[in-house]
Formats: sequence, structure tokens, C-alpha cells
Amino acid sequence: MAEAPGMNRRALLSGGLRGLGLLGIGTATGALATRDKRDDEVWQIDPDACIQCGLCATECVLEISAVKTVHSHGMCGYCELCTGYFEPDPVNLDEGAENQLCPTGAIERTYIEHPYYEYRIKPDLCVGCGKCVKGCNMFGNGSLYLQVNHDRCVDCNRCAIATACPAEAFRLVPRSEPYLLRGKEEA
Amino acid sequence: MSDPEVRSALRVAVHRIAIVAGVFCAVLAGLLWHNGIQLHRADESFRLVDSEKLVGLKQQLAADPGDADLKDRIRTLDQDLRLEYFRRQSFATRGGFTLLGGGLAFIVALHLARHLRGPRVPVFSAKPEDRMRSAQVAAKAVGGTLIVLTGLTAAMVGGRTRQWQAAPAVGGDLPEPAPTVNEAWWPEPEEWAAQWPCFRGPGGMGVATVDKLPAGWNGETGEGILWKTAIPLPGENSPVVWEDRIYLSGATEDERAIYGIDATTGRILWSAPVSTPQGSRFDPPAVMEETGFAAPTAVTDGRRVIAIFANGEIVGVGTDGSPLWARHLGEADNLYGHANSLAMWRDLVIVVYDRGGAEDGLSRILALDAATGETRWSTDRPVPASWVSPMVIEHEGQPQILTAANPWIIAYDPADGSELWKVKAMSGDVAPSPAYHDGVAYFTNTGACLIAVKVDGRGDVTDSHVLWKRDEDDYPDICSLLCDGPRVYTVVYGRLFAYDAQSGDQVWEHDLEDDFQASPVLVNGRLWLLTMEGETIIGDVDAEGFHEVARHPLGEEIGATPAFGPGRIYLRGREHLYAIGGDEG
Amino acid sequence: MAEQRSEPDSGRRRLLRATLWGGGLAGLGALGGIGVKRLTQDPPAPKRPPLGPEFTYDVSRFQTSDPGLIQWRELSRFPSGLERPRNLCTTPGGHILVCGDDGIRRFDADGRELGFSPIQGRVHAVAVLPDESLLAGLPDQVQVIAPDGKVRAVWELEDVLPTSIAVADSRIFLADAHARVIRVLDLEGRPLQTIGQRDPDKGIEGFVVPSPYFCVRAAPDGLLRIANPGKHTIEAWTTDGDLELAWGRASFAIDGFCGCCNPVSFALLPDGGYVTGEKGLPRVKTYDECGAFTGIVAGTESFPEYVQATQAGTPEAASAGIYVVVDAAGRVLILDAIGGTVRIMVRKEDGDG
Amino acid sequence: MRILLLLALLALPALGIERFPPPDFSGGHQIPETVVPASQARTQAWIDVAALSLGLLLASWISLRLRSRKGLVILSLVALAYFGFWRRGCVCAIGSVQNVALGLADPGYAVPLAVIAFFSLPLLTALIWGRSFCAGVCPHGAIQDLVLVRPLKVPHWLDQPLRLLPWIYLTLAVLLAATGGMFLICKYDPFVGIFRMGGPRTMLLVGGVLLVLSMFVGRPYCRWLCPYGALLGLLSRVSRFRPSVTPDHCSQCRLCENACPYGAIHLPTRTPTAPADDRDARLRTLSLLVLVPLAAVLFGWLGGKVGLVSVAWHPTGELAGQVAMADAGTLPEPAPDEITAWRQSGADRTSLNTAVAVLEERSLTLGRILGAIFGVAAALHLIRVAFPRPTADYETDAADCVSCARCFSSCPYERQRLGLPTDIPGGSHV
Repeated sequence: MAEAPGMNRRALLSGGLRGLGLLGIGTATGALATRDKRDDEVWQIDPDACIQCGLCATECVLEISAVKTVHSHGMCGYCELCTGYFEPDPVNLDEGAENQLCPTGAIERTYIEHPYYEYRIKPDLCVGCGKCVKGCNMFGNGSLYLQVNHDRCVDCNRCAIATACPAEAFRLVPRSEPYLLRGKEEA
Repeated sequence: MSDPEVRSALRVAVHRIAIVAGVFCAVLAGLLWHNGIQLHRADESFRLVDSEKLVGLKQQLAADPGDADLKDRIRTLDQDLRLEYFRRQSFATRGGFTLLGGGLAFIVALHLARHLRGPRVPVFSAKPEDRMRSAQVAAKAVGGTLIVLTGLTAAMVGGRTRQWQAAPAVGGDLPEPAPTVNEAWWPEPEEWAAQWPCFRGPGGMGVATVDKLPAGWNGETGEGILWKTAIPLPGENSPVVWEDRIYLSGATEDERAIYGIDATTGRILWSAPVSTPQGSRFDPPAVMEETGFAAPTAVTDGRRVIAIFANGEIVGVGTDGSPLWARHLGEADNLYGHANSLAMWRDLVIVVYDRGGAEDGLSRILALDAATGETRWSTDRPVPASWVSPMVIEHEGQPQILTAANPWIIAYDPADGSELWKVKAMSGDVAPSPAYHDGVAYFTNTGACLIAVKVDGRGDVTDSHVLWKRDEDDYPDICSLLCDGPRVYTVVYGRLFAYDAQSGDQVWEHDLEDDFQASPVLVNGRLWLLTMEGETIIGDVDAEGFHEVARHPLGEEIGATPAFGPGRIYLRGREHLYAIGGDEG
Repeated sequence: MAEQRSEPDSGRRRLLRATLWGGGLAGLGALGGIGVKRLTQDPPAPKRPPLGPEFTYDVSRFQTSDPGLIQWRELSRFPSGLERPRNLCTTPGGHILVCGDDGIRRFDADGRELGFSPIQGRVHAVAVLPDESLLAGLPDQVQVIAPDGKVRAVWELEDVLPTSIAVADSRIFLADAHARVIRVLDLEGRPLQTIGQRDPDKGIEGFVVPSPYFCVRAAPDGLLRIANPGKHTIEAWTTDGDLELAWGRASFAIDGFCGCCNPVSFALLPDGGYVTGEKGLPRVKTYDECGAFTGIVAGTESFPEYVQATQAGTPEAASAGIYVVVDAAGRVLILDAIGGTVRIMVRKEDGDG
Repeated sequence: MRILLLLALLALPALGIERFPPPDFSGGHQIPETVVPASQARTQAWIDVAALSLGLLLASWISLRLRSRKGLVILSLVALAYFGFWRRGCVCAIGSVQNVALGLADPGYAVPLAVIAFFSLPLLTALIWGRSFCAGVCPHGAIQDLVLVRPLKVPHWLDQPLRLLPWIYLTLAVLLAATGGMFLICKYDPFVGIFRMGGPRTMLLVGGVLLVLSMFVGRPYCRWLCPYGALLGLLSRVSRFRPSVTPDHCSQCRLCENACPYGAIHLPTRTPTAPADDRDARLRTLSLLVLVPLAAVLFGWLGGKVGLVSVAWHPTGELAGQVAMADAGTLPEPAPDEITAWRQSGADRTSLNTAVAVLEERSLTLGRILGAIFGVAAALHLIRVAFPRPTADYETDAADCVSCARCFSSCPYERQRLGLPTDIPGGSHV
């Protein structure tokens, strides 16, 4: 095949541009890769910033949100009348559906001793609406709060809930410590 | 495989598989879509499938807590809803996998069918020479797209306002302040007239029109009071109102502040503390207790609020309380405390700053730029300290600032501060503010006179333009004049006088036996008089006299003239600001 | 052959192609339209898929109170001047003391500030000794501040969170929310006894204090009144540690104590009745000496900042109380820990005074 | 234990929740610990990077050396299964553009190493072997490629303008990502919902529609939307090696003419012996000199405007807008949660205004730069379309070819090489 006169020039130009491209990618990669903070990060909710708007239940890319209520038992008052468990002004202080706050029945209430009751979250049933959290924060001491459960979280590059979160309560935390738990000291 | 008949039969089979798989996928996708709608509703809200019913039943139970049957129904429904919810959730998950499998089968079958049909016959639609032609067409298309795109984007971007900057960006928080702030800007006359921007309302006339006046109020029982807010610092100044904001100031010997109050809730939205380095150099001025440190009423034009204090500090703040400018006009020298309220003409703040004695040469009138506080003009006044608030009127196209002091009544041109006309008539410590109606301005002061001056003169018009003058009665020492057209009213030591506006003859007098400090106002044609004890006396006035209609107590002393907003009355008591209004709506 | 095969194809193919192109272009157009609409929307509408009613915690029906029950009016209010106010008390001289994270501020009866004692740490409670010294309750210690403002003594107490202090009969009663007992000290800080320790033999169940709100008052009748917030009661105890009587019920209704632990604070009126302060649904109410509800001093609607904070569910809200005291003139003083102000409330009928 | 608790009490920030001991249970009840599920292993990221590297090498080898469509189909299936359905579409090279943009613009943001690898490795590969990432590694490409059963030819005049879209998308995505606004590509990814089998229903619908379209139109997302594809195409134009239709030499039999479903095979413009047209080359140079700077300036200006407008899509800008509306009283009640949260956090207007001002400044500058870059890219595209490089043979387009290996089997020399029968029906030109 006859060599066109432009072919050499073309190859040279192509080679030069290729070198430029390599240089560009290399510079960008190098600049980014040499940053100090190297730990892998995951999304988590700062419970102190959360305002329980309910978007965690609706904005997650998963059908049932990865955000669920977490209970710091060490902070809990073990109240008989738990405002995170009972509807405001419950008819009776028993486990009947008419008294329960949680729409999916995800809180389990067990009697410990008079007058203390223990409350546990069943993660399978929790959908992360934050209703109990609001009840607990409004009247109680905030031992219930929302967290991204990392067995379910798919680690989206930019968390869809974080994008929607009005309180900007989502932030990146190291994968080695993926939760922002309250009252950890007591445990 | 090579046998064409087998091949053809296989093809048909595979085709059918593809059709079945395709239909299956389509149906399943539809079901999943429907399921998703059931889970999330068409409005994208997140709820159990039939939650309203459950919530309704719970409410019913709250009303009748003993109904065991109702409890059972709630429990059953609750369980049904939960089961339904999680059933649908798991259907969504399992359905997703099934759809994936179905889709896979569909695609595989289609590929197989194509493969069984054998390679397609190449159709050589294009000829080599077509390439250049198609390239030209494509280039035109690309170019055209780019042009259309540019135009569309430019149109889209150009039409948008940067709405996040609609916030009053005053105070230089933004490097690029909204351009309107520094430009000459002022509200249209009808905008002024619709607000209560300064002492005694639009034009300083003391005339208000309020729709939906409340039937009455009582500050002690709370009747008719929409809200009541404690004002942290005391002040005799009246509130000014612009749309849904109320502004007023308060001060003590060493603290000064302007407040922005939400007209709906009465919440103090912001409080802008006032302090200038110059102001703090001087000792606090000596003032009379009744005057206080914040007697002059502020002004606002809806974008900025300007207030002056007894120590000579004058500041402008944005409607969000952000500081715009602050100045000190020189140490006050005033027997009772500075009390001349501010006025505004266009974007100028009119300040009468009379100090000391006539021979001290300290008194002047200034016009400050409302946006920057810079002095636009300043004119010396040959008068001692006075307490009259300036009033801006317009007569035959000529705006005038009316002022009164001992002994000169002077009208200035607000454009440049030049004197238009003056009358030598006053004496004593002049305090009541003037009234104006149809080319005639009325001035008064206790121990001096009540005088009507035609405002179309120029120069010293003492001998030429005085319509009438009388000096035989008692005249007010604080309460401003009010003119409703036919009559001019004065409030003197608990008595109300009416004079004929054209002749100056006294028409009648009415004894009220109350003390007054606030200026009378005319509301929807009725005269309102506010006693020091906080009672508002409302009456009709005609040629015959004053016919009292109602008295509404506030339960708190009143020294300030009321302000008005749409359907609202704002009364400033000694400690609180009250909003009075009829039913909301 | 090529012509033959392509002939029957072409009609179908053309149709298919036309359909696809039409559909594709329409889809693109629709997408573009949506995009343009989104871009030109001014302002971008906030899109919030709302939670259904059963997923929303709603107490709005309890947030307004019957105006007919409001028997008090606000005389005035003044800012506490503290970053994080936590409690208040009155002195025999008629002054008002407000304590918090910066220290103790002293105001006169009208709310004019008179002085400030800075204290490092969170002052949860403040009280006045007979000699006019102040007691400041901090986690694990009580500071005694002489009238001249100097710290006279610091009593170290292990594991004590004093949330309220009462002084009577030369004894100091310290409500310890940590151990959930009342600690009795002498005037020098020496422990004398504890009241309310769980004792099944004596039938004492102990106080249920799920959060740091635990209020004690010394009544003129010689008994102590102690709030048992977890049980929603106010109890009368002898100073020797015997429970005499208790009243109160849990309810969001106006005559009960709402939430999981209320009242967080209470005070005794000159007529023997009670004023109670509740958190969560901020409200201040009065009860007669038998515990029957008599009226409202300030309803939930009069604490807008507090309600806003609890609506947002922030931790500040979860740990902010509504504290009440009654001064010598019978006025009720309310400290709203979120609004940061002290309100002076008087009865409506004797309002003019 | 007590001491520990005490220390914890003292160490707390003043505003935090009051730490408070739980009740002492006389029955000796043990308070359960708060259980939270563990996070995925960190090694996962490295497995991903290894799989990516291996995939890239394999794809390059299969497409350039093995020249096997079957091999690529298998590789695509594996990639789709692993990166798509198993890893659920995240981490992904397309989205990594945004992380890199944000990382370059914001020194405080550390891009995870795996994401850097996902950004740079396919680009490097493109420089050497062309777009083998698209051919066999990218799950987005694979899912579209695999469902393509009946390709229709998209006319050149439609295909070429549409190929501007990826550049627009890329420009907007980088602008929004670099200012910290949002990750546009992730938010509006059509296929990730399918990989996760869930997500916003509108995006699932878009994904479904695109998939159905992909059955008839080759890789619509890759060609007309994919922002990363724009970068890959740019780099592969100067790649060292790239697929050629024929393994030998082109006899211009035209058999490959319709083999490419992506419109990436160019017809020859002249006979092998005819000399190149100098006039065209001159025109081309001239338009390069005129058009490129002009477009850079025009779109730079326009980009600045778009940058300013984009502030409204930024959370900060949105909040500031809502605050402004609240001030103006035009905000519909009830107030959005943003306003509630902002008021709750102290409602600091000054810092909000400052943040918006800084954001505006950055968006303006960045918008201008990106606009200019877009202008250059668009002008180059236009010139390339208007003045096709004169070729004598059937050639793959340097930028648009995704190395799918479909065309190889249509070349009689390739069939000869593989020892297959060359008598293709209708192949009368051989």
C-alpha cells in the first residue's frame, strides 16, 4: 500500500497527542492519589443533624431503604410509656395495634421489671420513616435514631438520600467505623 | 441443523418462545409497575396501602377509648395492611428477578431466531461517492444543532433571575450586591401611600384608611389583640410598617437597637444593635424621661430602615437587619432630648437636627442618601433646638419640606435644600408637627399661635401668605395638628378644639378630661385620640362637635402615635407592641 | 435473489423503521421538554414525596389549648443571657437567678440584670442558702458561692447529677437524677441520708427518672414535694423518707402530664396549689393542692421556638426543659430553655398591678 | 465502669444529648448492646479494580488479537453479571468522572483509590487499544449490546448531531459535580435501577425504554448520552492500536458496509490511486483556525451564564432561593424541610450569603472554562463531520468504534483466516 505523504506527519501528531493524553491522565491520577485522606468511606447519618423528615424512607435507591432505626439501649430510659413506641396519647399502655406508633410493627416491647420495659428494633420490618425517632426526640432523650445499615447499603457513589436530605445530615465516614452511634461510651 | 426443514421448524419454535417470553415480560412489567404504584401511590407518597382507613379508625378510638370492637377492627386492619405491604415488597423483589429471567429468555430466543434465519443479505444502499454528500448534510445538521442549542440555552439562561439573590442582599454580604441597592431607587408614590412608612403615615398626614376595622379590643382581656410582643428597649417612637414587617427602635442611655418584627406573628425577627465609634465618644445626652433616647420615629422605604437616636447616631439597616451604614451627626444639645422624626423624599432621608440656641449656629436640616448615608445636601437653620417632625408635601408639582422652630417656619426644596419660603411666627420650644391640606399648611405651638400659611409663596412671606393667625387660645405642646379638610384640630390638655380651616374661627371645643401625648389620627374619617392611660377614644367629627363612638382600653400606657397596616392597628405601649385586628383572613 | 428477498422485507421494515423513529423522536422530544421545563422552572419547586399519615408523628392536635382555660397573662419577659439556660430560682430578696452552662445570672424582679457569676461547667440547679450564699449544682459537685461572688466551698459528690435543690430546716435536699434519689445534706455539705431509695420491704419503688429532669421543692407544710417524671406524678414525702401521697396521671390531654417523663419542673403556689412545667409539649399549668387541674398558665402555642425545635427533632430539643418557679409575689416565672427567656406571668384578674 | 462513664460525661460537648445512665435493674437485667450490621469488606474495592484491569486486558486481547465476537459476548455477559448485577452498578467508570472533577476542584475531597483506578484505567486502555472498555467491561455497554437483535441504520445526519449530547452532558455533570452540587450522572443513570432492581420509577421507566430501543438501535446510551464515552472516544482517536475490519488488506468488497450497528465504519472517499484533495485539507485547516477559537469564546460566555444558573440546582443555592422566597413571603406553606433545618441550625444568613457568593464565583469561572472546552470539542466534531479524512479503504471510525468485533466476520479475508466458507449469500462482489 502506497504511503500517503501525510501519513508520517499524522502518525507523529497522533503519537504526540497520545503522549499528551497520557500525561494528562497521569497528572490527574497522581494529584488525586497522593491526597492524605486515604481511607475508604461510606455514607452515614449524623443523628444530631437529622430532622426526621421521612425522606430516608422514600429516597433510597433500594425498594426498602437501607436506613433503619437504631436503638442505643444504654441511653434508653426503659420507660413504661415510651413515646417512640406508643401513639401520642395511647388508649392503653399495651402492645395492641391501636396503641403502637410504628406502622410496620418493627418495635418489640418486652417487660423487664416494674416499671421498666425494653424496646428493640426489628430491622427486617423497619422502613426508616423515622416516626419513632421523632417521638423519642420530642419527649424522650433521643436513644432512638436513624442510621444507614451497611449490610443493605449499596454504597452509591453519591447517596440518593444524601442528595435529598434537607438537613445535610448525611456525611462520609471511614468504612472501618461506619456508624455514628449515640451513647457509645456506656456500652 | 443443516436440514432446512428442521431449521425452519426450530425457527418457528424459537419465535414462539420469544413471543411468549416477550408477552410474559410485558405483563410482568405492568404488574410490577402497578405494584409500585400501590406501594408508593401516584403522588409518590409513601404509605401503607389503605392507611387513611387505619388512621381514621384510630381517631375514632381516641374519641371512644372503651370500644373493644373498634380495637379489634384496628388490629385486624393493621395486620392486613402490614402483611399486604410486605407482600408487595417481596413481590417487587421476586418479580424483579423473574422479569430479569424472562427478559433473558426473550433476548436469547430472539438472537437464536435471527441466527437460525441465517445471515442477512447485505443491502448496499450507499455508494462510495455518497459519503461526501452525507458528510455535508451531517455537517449542516451538526452546525444547525449547535446554533439552535446556543439560541435555546441563551434564551433559557437569559430569562432566569437569580432568585437566590432576591434576599435583601444589603450590607455587602455578597461581593456583588444586588445592583438596585446602590442605584437611585425609591418607591412609587402609590407604594408610599399604601404603606405606613414614617411618623403619622404616608406624607405625615395622620390619615389612615383601614379595611376590616376590628369591632373593638381590650388589652387586659386580650380581646381583639392578635399578638403582643415585649420590646426589649424603651422608646417613644411610633412603629412604621412596610408590608408584613414592622420596624421600630428602642434605646436606653447606653444601648440602642432597631427591631424588625413579623406582622403575622409579632415575633422579633431581628434586632440590629446600634453603635458608632463617634457616638460612643460622647457622654450620653441628658434627656427628659418622657422623651427618652429613642423618641424620633424611623422611616422605611421597604428596602431599608433608617432610625435616629437621641445621641445623634443615625443608622440605616436592610429589612433583614443587616447594617447598611451608620453615622453620627454631632453631639446632641437638646433640652428635652432629640425628638424630630425622620421623613423621606425619594431616596433621601430628611433629618431636622436642631441643637442648642439660635446663636450657636448648630441647627441644620440634612438630606442623607438612604442607601449609603452620605449627605446629599445640608442647610443651616437660624433656629434653636426644636422638636417638630418635618413633613414632605407637594404643591403644584413643587415638593416642599415643612419645618417649624422658634421663630421661623421654613419650607425647603427637598431636591437641593434651598429655602422656598419662611414665616416668622413661632416662639418657645416648638414641638407639635404641622398639618397640611390643599395648599395651606398649619402650624402651632403652645404659647405662640395657630397659623395657616399658603405654601405658594417664595422668600419671607410673613406679610403676604399668612391666611390667618390666631393667638388667643391655648395651643398644644406635644400633640400634632390634624386637618381633615374643613377643620383643623388641636388637642390641648385634655380638650379637643376644632377651627375652621379657611377662616381660623373656632368651631367648637370638646372636653375629654384625659391626658394626651400621642398625635390624633383620622381613621376612615373618624377621629382617634389615644390617652396616656392607653385608651383609644374614637369619635365622629362634624361641624357640630365631637361625638364619641367608642373607647378601647389597652391596659398599658401609650405615648406613641399608632401605625396601621392592612386590617391592622399597631399600638406601642410603654413596654409592648400590640397588633390589633379583626378576624384573620 | 437479493432483490427477491429484500422485496417482501422492505414494506415491513419501512413500517418498523418509521414506528421506531417516530417513537424515538417523540421520546427524545418529551425528555427534552421535561429537561427544559425543569431548567426554566423558577424557582425550582421543592419536591417532597410526603409520608403517608401513618408514617408521620403528629401531635398538632395537642399543640393548641383552650383559651378559656388560660388564666394567666404574660407581664413581661427577659432574655436569660445564657447560652444554655438550665434552671432558675428566686431569692428571699425577690431576685431571680438563672443558671446554665456559663454560670449564674442574677436579675431583679422586673428582669433587669444585676450580676453574673461565671462558673466552669454545666450548672443544672441553683438555690439560695439562708445566709444568702448560692448553691450551684453541677455534675458530681455542688459549689457554694458567697454573696460577694467568690466560691466559698466545693462539695465533691461522686456520681451525682443535681437537677434541683431545695433548702429547708437547715437541710439541703438535692434531687440526684443520676442515682434517682433525694440526697439530704447539712448546710456544710455533709450527707445525712437519702430519700426514695428503692426498698421493696418498705414498698418504695423508687423514682423513675429517664432523663435529667428531677425536681424537688420544700413545702410550707414541712413535707417535700418531689416530681416522679417517669410515673407522671408529684409525690409528697416526709423529710425522713416516707411517701405520704402522690397525684398525677399520664395523658396528652391538658389535665395530664404528657410524654414519657413529665413534669420536668414544678413549684408551689401561695395557696398550696402547684404550677407544673412540661417538656416535649411545652406547657405550664396549675393544679390545686389535691392535684386537680385548675388552669393553664402558658399553653404550647405560646412557645413557638420550642415547638419549632422539637418539630425538627434536634438534640437540643431533646434535652431542653420548661422550668417554673413562683416568686414571693405569687408570680410564675417560666424559663424556656430553647427560647432562652424568662417570662413573668401574673393572673389575669390581678393584672393591673 | 463508673469512672469510664464519668469520663464520658465530662468529655461531652455542651450541646450534645445529655448522657444519662440507664436504670439499675434489681433483677440484674443486662442491657443489650446496640447491634449494627457490619459494612462490606474493604477488599471488595480491590477485587473490583483487579476485575476491571483483567477485563480491560481481556477485552483488548479478544477484540484486537483474537478478533472473536463470541469471546466478547462471553466477556460482556460476565462483566454485566459482575459489575452490573452483582456490584449493582457502583463503582462505575462513567460516574467516576464526577468524583475526579470534584476531587480536582475541591482539595478537601479525597477520591477513593478504586474510583481513581476506575476513572483512569479505561482511559489509558483507550490510548493504547481503543475503546475495549466499552466492548467488554462496561455493564452499561454490555446490557445494550447484548439486547441488540435487529439493528437499524441511523442516518448520518441524525447520528452526528446527537453525538454532541454526551459533551453537553459531560460539561453539565462536571460543572455540577465540581461545585459540589450533585452527581448528575448518578442521579439520572438509566440502567443502575435495572442492576439494583429498584429505584425511582421514572428512571426505571427510562431504563426500560432505552433497553427496548437498544434492541433496534445500537447502544443509544453509549452513542448519544454517555459522558465517559465522549472522553474515551476522544482518547481513542489517537490510540496506538485499534480494530480494523480486515486482518489483511481491503479489497473494497463492501461486505462490511452494513456490518456495524453503530455507524462506525466509514466508506472510502476515493479510489486508492487518486491523490488527496488539497483544497479540502486547506479548508479544513482554515476552519480549524477560525471555528475553534470562535466556538471557545462563544460557548465560554454561554457556559458562564449556565454556571450562574446552575447555582439554583445546588443545595446551597436552592436553600438561599428558598430563604429569599421566605423573606419575600412567596414561599408556599408549610415551609420546606430545608428551611426548617436551616432555621434550626441557627439561620445564619451571612454565612449562607457568603457561601452562595463563593459558589456563584466558582460556578461562573468553571462554567466559562467548561463552556470553552465544550466549544472546542463541538467545533472539532463539526469539522470532523464536515471534512472527513480522505480514506481509500473501509475503515473503523477512530472515535466511534466500540470494538464490538461484529464487523470482522463479514470480511472475506477474516473468514479465510479463520478457515470459514467465504461464499456469503449475496456476496457477489468477491
